[in-house]
Amino acid sequence: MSAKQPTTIPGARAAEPKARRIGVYVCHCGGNISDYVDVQAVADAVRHEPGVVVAKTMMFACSDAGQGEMEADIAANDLDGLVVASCSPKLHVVTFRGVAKRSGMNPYEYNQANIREQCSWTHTDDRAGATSKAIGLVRGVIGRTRLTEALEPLVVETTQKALIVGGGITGLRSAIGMADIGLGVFLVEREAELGGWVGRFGPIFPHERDGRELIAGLVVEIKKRPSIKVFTRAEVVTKTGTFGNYQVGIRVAADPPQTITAEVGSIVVATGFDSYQPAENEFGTGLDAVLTLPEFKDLVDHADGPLRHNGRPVRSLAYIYCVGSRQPDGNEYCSRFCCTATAHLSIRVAALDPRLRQYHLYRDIRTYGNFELLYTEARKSGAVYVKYPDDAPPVVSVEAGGGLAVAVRDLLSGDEELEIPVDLVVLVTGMVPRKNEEMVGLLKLPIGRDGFFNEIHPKLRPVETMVDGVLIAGACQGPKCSAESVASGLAAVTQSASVLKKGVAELDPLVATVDPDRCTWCGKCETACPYGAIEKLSLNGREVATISEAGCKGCGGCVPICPENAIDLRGYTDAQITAMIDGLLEEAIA
Amino acid sequence: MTDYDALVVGSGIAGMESALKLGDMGYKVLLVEKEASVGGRMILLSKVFPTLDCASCISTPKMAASIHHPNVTALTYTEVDGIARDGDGTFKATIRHKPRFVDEAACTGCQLCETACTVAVPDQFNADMVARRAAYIAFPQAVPKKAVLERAGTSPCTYTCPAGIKAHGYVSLIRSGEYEKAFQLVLDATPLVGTLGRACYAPCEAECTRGSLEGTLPIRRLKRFAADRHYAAADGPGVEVPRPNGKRVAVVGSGPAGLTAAWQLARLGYGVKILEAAPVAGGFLRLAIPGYRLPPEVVEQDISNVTAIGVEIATSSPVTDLPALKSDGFDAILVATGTQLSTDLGVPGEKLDGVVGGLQFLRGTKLGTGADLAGKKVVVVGGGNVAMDAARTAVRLGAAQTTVAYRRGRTELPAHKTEVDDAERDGVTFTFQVAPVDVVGDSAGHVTGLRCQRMALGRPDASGRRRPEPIEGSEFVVACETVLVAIGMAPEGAAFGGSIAVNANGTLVADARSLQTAVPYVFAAGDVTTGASDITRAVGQGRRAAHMIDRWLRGETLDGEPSPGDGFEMDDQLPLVDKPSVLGRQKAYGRGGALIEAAPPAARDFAEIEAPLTEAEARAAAGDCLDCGVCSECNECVAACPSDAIHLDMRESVEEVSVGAVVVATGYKLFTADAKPEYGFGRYKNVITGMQMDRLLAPTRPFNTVLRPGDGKVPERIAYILCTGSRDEAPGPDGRGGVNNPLCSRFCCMYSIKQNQLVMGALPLAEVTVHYMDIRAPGKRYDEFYEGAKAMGATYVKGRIAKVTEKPDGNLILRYEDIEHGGALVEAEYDMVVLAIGVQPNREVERLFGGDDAIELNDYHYVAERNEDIDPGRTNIPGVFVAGTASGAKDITDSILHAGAAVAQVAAHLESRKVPA
Amino acid sequence: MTASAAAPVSERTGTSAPRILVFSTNNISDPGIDLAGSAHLHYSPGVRVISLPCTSGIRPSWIIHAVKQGFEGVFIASDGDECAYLPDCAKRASRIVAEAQGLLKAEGLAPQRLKMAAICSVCAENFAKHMIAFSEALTALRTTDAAGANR
Amino acid sequence: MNAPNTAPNRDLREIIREEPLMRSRILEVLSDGPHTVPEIAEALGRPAHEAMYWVMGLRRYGWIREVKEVTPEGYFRYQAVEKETRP
Repeated sequence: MSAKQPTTIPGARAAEPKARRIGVYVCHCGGNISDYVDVQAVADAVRHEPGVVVAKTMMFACSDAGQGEMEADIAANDLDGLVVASCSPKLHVVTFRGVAKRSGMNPYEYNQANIREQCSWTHTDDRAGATSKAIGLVRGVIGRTRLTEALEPLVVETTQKALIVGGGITGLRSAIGMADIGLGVFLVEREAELGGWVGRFGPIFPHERDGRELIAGLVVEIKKRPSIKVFTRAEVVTKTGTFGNYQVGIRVAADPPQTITAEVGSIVVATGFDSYQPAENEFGTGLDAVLTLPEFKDLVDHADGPLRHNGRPVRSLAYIYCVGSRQPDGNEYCSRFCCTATAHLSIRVAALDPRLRQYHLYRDIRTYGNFELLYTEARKSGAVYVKYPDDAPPVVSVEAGGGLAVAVRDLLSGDEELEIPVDLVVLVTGMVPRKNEEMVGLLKLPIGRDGFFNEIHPKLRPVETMVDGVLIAGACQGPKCSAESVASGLAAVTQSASVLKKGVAELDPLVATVDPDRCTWCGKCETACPYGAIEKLSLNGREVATISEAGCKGCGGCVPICPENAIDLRGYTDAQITAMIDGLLEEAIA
Repeated sequence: MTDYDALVVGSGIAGMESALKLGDMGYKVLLVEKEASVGGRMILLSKVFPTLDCASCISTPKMAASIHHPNVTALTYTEVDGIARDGDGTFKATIRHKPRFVDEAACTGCQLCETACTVAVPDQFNADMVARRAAYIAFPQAVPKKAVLERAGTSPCTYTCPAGIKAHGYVSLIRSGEYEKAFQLVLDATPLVGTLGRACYAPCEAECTRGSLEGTLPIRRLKRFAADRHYAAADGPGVEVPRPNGKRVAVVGSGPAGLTAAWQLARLGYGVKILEAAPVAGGFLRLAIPGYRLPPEVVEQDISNVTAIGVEIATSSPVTDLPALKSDGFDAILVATGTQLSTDLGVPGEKLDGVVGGLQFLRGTKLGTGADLAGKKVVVVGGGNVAMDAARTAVRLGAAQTTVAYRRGRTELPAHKTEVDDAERDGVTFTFQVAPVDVVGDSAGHVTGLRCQRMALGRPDASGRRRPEPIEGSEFVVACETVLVAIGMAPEGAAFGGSIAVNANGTLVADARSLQTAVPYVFAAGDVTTGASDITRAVGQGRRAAHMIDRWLRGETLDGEPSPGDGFEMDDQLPLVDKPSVLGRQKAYGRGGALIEAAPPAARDFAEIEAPLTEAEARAAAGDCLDCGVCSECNECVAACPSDAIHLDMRESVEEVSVGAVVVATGYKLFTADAKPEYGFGRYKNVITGMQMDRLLAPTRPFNTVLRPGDGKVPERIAYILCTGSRDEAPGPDGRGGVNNPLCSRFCCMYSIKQNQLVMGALPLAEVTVHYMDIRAPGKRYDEFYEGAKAMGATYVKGRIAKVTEKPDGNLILRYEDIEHGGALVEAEYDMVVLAIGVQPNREVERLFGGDDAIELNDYHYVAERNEDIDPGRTNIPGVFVAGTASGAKDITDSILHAGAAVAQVAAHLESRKVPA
Repeated sequence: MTASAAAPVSERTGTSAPRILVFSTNNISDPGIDLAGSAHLHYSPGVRVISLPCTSGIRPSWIIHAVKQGFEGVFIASDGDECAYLPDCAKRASRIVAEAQGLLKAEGLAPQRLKMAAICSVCAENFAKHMIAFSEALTALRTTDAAGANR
Repeated sequence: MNAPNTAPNRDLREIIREEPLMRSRILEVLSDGPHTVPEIAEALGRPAHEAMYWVMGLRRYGWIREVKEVTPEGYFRYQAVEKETRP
């Protein structure tokens, strides 16, 4: 690295940069700039700046002619720095880096000054002011360019294998997806059997596919693929390494227990969910005829005629929605799948016994998208839907004769108080995050307010976490139905493959670096880095910080944290920013 | 080997995600977007739920990445016309590059073209709430940030003009108040702006699309308006005198063809001399067309354009010896001598005193050497425009009676209808189906009458007109002292002493395309080669002649098979715009200005009859232009572009590429809210759609803040109607139609809640009420977001809205059953109503796959997923996958996940087809 | 938008329009500032921008250096919630601001010389408004702030 | 001359394409100071929603801009941009 002196000590700052040979091109943009900025004056003003060898104006720097002229100048003058003062870098930084590259210059020795969007176009009312500002902007960029270094993209070899934690439908489908793209898979399942929730289900919505059959089909496919190694009754117990190259320890509860070490490039967490377990007495929980949604699904899945519960025929039943979901003092979130799952069960129950009376006590029916068809069908099959107030949930009680009754206010019929005698109450229980403390600690998985794992950005990066290469898929990230979980699992496959498929990853070299001479290892930077890219290193008997070039995202968040000013962000070093600040001002004294 | 591993159709969020991820894996991807920018619909949104982060901030990095990714080739303004399975399991895709008319490499995105453009159209990227221009950059964050010209074809007025004058262009310039620019645009084609503004028969007006509705625009008179404005103020044509190029061209004849050719050649730097046989310049314009139609001063002004740039005009200089002219130092010669000779009647008595050729009669009148017709009876033989001119001139010269004798019927009259009508108004009488037999004279040799024979009309002849056949014994004599013969004109082809070959009808032999004669340095244009036509055709011939002479003198070829772009055609015209599609753009028609009616004829003298348009009339009339071709070809953008990036001669190109797999990411359509007439969208100005509200809330909004579109008021009470176009199978209000969409559109509840929060932030005083069926907030942090909106003060009322009515002040009354409070019928008044419109399938996807390889759709016309439980995104066609909302309504997050799922399977498909090494 | 209503900036303030250093971010706020230019919104040419990956990477020392060298104000155009790097980006930037304001105070400089606001990629008008208001505030500060007399 | 068409439901293309036509008339209306959309509409003799398209189009392309304060009736007023800074 170049200049390293602290900027807080005036005068001691500038280590004299090496003699540079910089070409500066000030673009007219056909008048878009030159109508408001005296571009010739700008070129003249910077001509004698230290390091500037060529300074000229161009009608269109981005034109073939303009690029050709630059390439010729670079060759003729052996330039090692290039500055174009033109439009926003967003439009042409790639263009001019290309010019640099074609001319044998390092692309990172190119810098752009934005004198159009951020100068001529905002100061159309002030030619003198705009010109003076443009000179400052160009000087600033020249100052920065004097301190650039030739950088090459970081090339990291990656392990073309993935670890998938969780053998439910998400993990199984993901494993096949990985294998089919050519990535090896270690699939780890805590239970003895693969399949998770879906593996215990009969038909599931919306396509009436039998859950057990779906899982069985996937397991067959997995067995066909030798690149998938399955470990049941197994857990991930250790993890080391960095982006693209992790070493994980998998403990298998065999006899004797054994631990396998696997090299993987990415880790997909697909550990699923737990069903909300109502507290004793919550809506009659504990009573014989009060079932949770999974319990009721099991009952329906195993029925081959009119429903019977504990040997007694069920002639009427009530579903109470949002049990454990959308609760101000409990789980505030909506569990997403339960409205549709219940409509689906209701249809199946009606098919088993058209005379069975079904009451759906709900707040909002959330059969979103095509699932609306199931809601419509459920109503057509005779189910009665009763909307209860958010603040007045139904009350389950035992009648004198031992039967159940549900008291509810019906908003849809003028807030009428209803007392519905039923044979069975189904609590439409939602999803809750599964307890996985050890793994959370091991993988440093971020947890959201709702207790589910948190993605880094719901739209930009919905399956990625703050930890590079550690991905989340399926219901462990938040409530999802089966098909949605599979989709997110495949999205995690895609995300893994986008990094691992080529076997090497090219990374932007504009990352943070530590000056070990200054570092005193206080550990603040390690805490500040959410990517876990900073670690302690023992160097010549001293403890200093080291930043993984592969792990660093180049945000610079650690730079101001360091009390010793030992960290710099490449391309935005302390010396470069200081030089820019000085350059931006110099026009005042020029 | 395929050209690309994968083709991604559509660059919305799902398309971009698919392309980028496949590119990251190392596959070569072709991303095709039909609009001018990548980004789809998300980039147009304000903020996005439930995090309220800015849609643009999330989209723009992805958009930039799509364009710059080394493995992704992104084509914008390009359509996939078809995808067909190839024998080996790959696909052939037909890719059509629509012309942007802007060189993407040269365009700097500065928008000067947009500022200069004279055509305003609804901005689809702002949900039609504000205008954009025909030259435009899609939206401020467009990637690539390059302009595009919307051109639907050449407008019929411009297309039909034989002179190639950009009629639509000058109309749109006048509409913008740019009268001088309008004049200059015409001047670019011909110096005869004032002349054509009066004497052109305006074929443009016959083709005007508005003409098929309420009546044509007065296109010709608009040209006259521009000319009058120019001549009233300006000194000279206002064009730069070109630098001489050292070559000289002689133009024989100073009629419209000769003057136009001279003008064009002189502007290219040629030294031009016009040789005119008559004592005055102008040919037909000065010596035939009567002054009440075309005042001589106007012709003078037009001719002065030509002389102002250095063209020399020698009058009284007949030319007969072309080789001699050549040896005088002219590098080329253009013969444009027009038609000088009146066709003889060919009947006995034709030599009697009082029988005059129509042309000679008009010429004599113009030169003041004509006959005195005061008190005389005149018969004009013929039915063409010269006959009308002669008859009306005779009236003005004081003839006691003027009769036009024509051998066919009224409907067969070749004269322009307005001329016939005007002649009748002037007092000319017509006698039809008569033919002259002989001219009767007295002993002194003076005409006393014309013997005629009645004719019957037989079967149509080759010209389609019914052939007149004489009726035996029907002869009669029309008493008269003068017979004006106007039955035809012919060129004096033999005048050049046989140096140029002559056709049987007297016209010179010249190549119809190059206008070159057998003598290479001699070109011939106008009526002398075509036979009698009209001024505007002659102008067109003059332009063509100049163009060809220039080509010849620069050594360029003049032969070869005609083909587009061969440099022969002067005007970069697109094909004629499709009129039905022009009419289909609008639901209703109603011009803003008043129809300009022709003024009744003035006094019977030679003063100009037609009144000029007032400025207000001209502006209003121009405002009625339908902009058929969208772009008016006014050339303002070309002049404004600092980087010469605009090329009107660009044309679409089609290529075929082979691809290994296809991702269909064609997205959805929004429900068309006027299909729910009971809510009044389209009729009630303050009823808007959810998409429109999103635009109003976005920082790049069409208005300065959230305002009522009806009158610009800041709304205080805003209602949302959820499920507009979704979960709705009820028949329409008249028992027919209806929405017929049983599906939930999935994201309308959420975007409404988002807007509720944003509106309350933007307008702290506004009350927001949402009329809903079920609030569907099923997703991570969605329900919490809903609770947040309630906490901020938004009110949610369950129940479907039966009807919206509008009050005179623009407020809206919503009528609904208040089911949560006893079901009473309630009315509530709001400033503004937002319809939370849902999605509809984008059925354009069906077009992509044809024949046996049709892509399977589900019952609701979304792309069907064969095995959604296990293989989301897989379609019925192996190797074809669907990503995002093309397979059904999804929010952004689910679209991205769905794209990820599709991509994993695309990669698996591509890998499975790899031959093991 | 309101600046254009007034006289040209240089005319209004001579060559002494307050110089303002703006720190923007490559992906979010710098595009917003570009958009202000594309829309030809006006603000003082004293405003000069340095774009960084993320505002969490600004060293307080840069701010002090800028003010000492002649910038009358420093404006941080922060990403807010849109930052793709750091979920707590806004919080971090606030801490940097607090620290830098402390340093300014210690140097006898008005802490109002440092301002921060979230500017998103379409916040063009918002940015122009901030620059106009900040220019005015800094001009006013010249008469009240003793440190202003230094230059 | 027929009266200008002020039908309430003219197609928006008809209205929008008149923006260049209305530009000088609206600038004339604004020559005596800022006005609201309903005021501009009245001066033009055209419906307010049509004026809204024109005013917003002119605003978009830099001919006019809004005044900061809203009238008590809840309308912004729009003023002409000085000649020098127009497109």
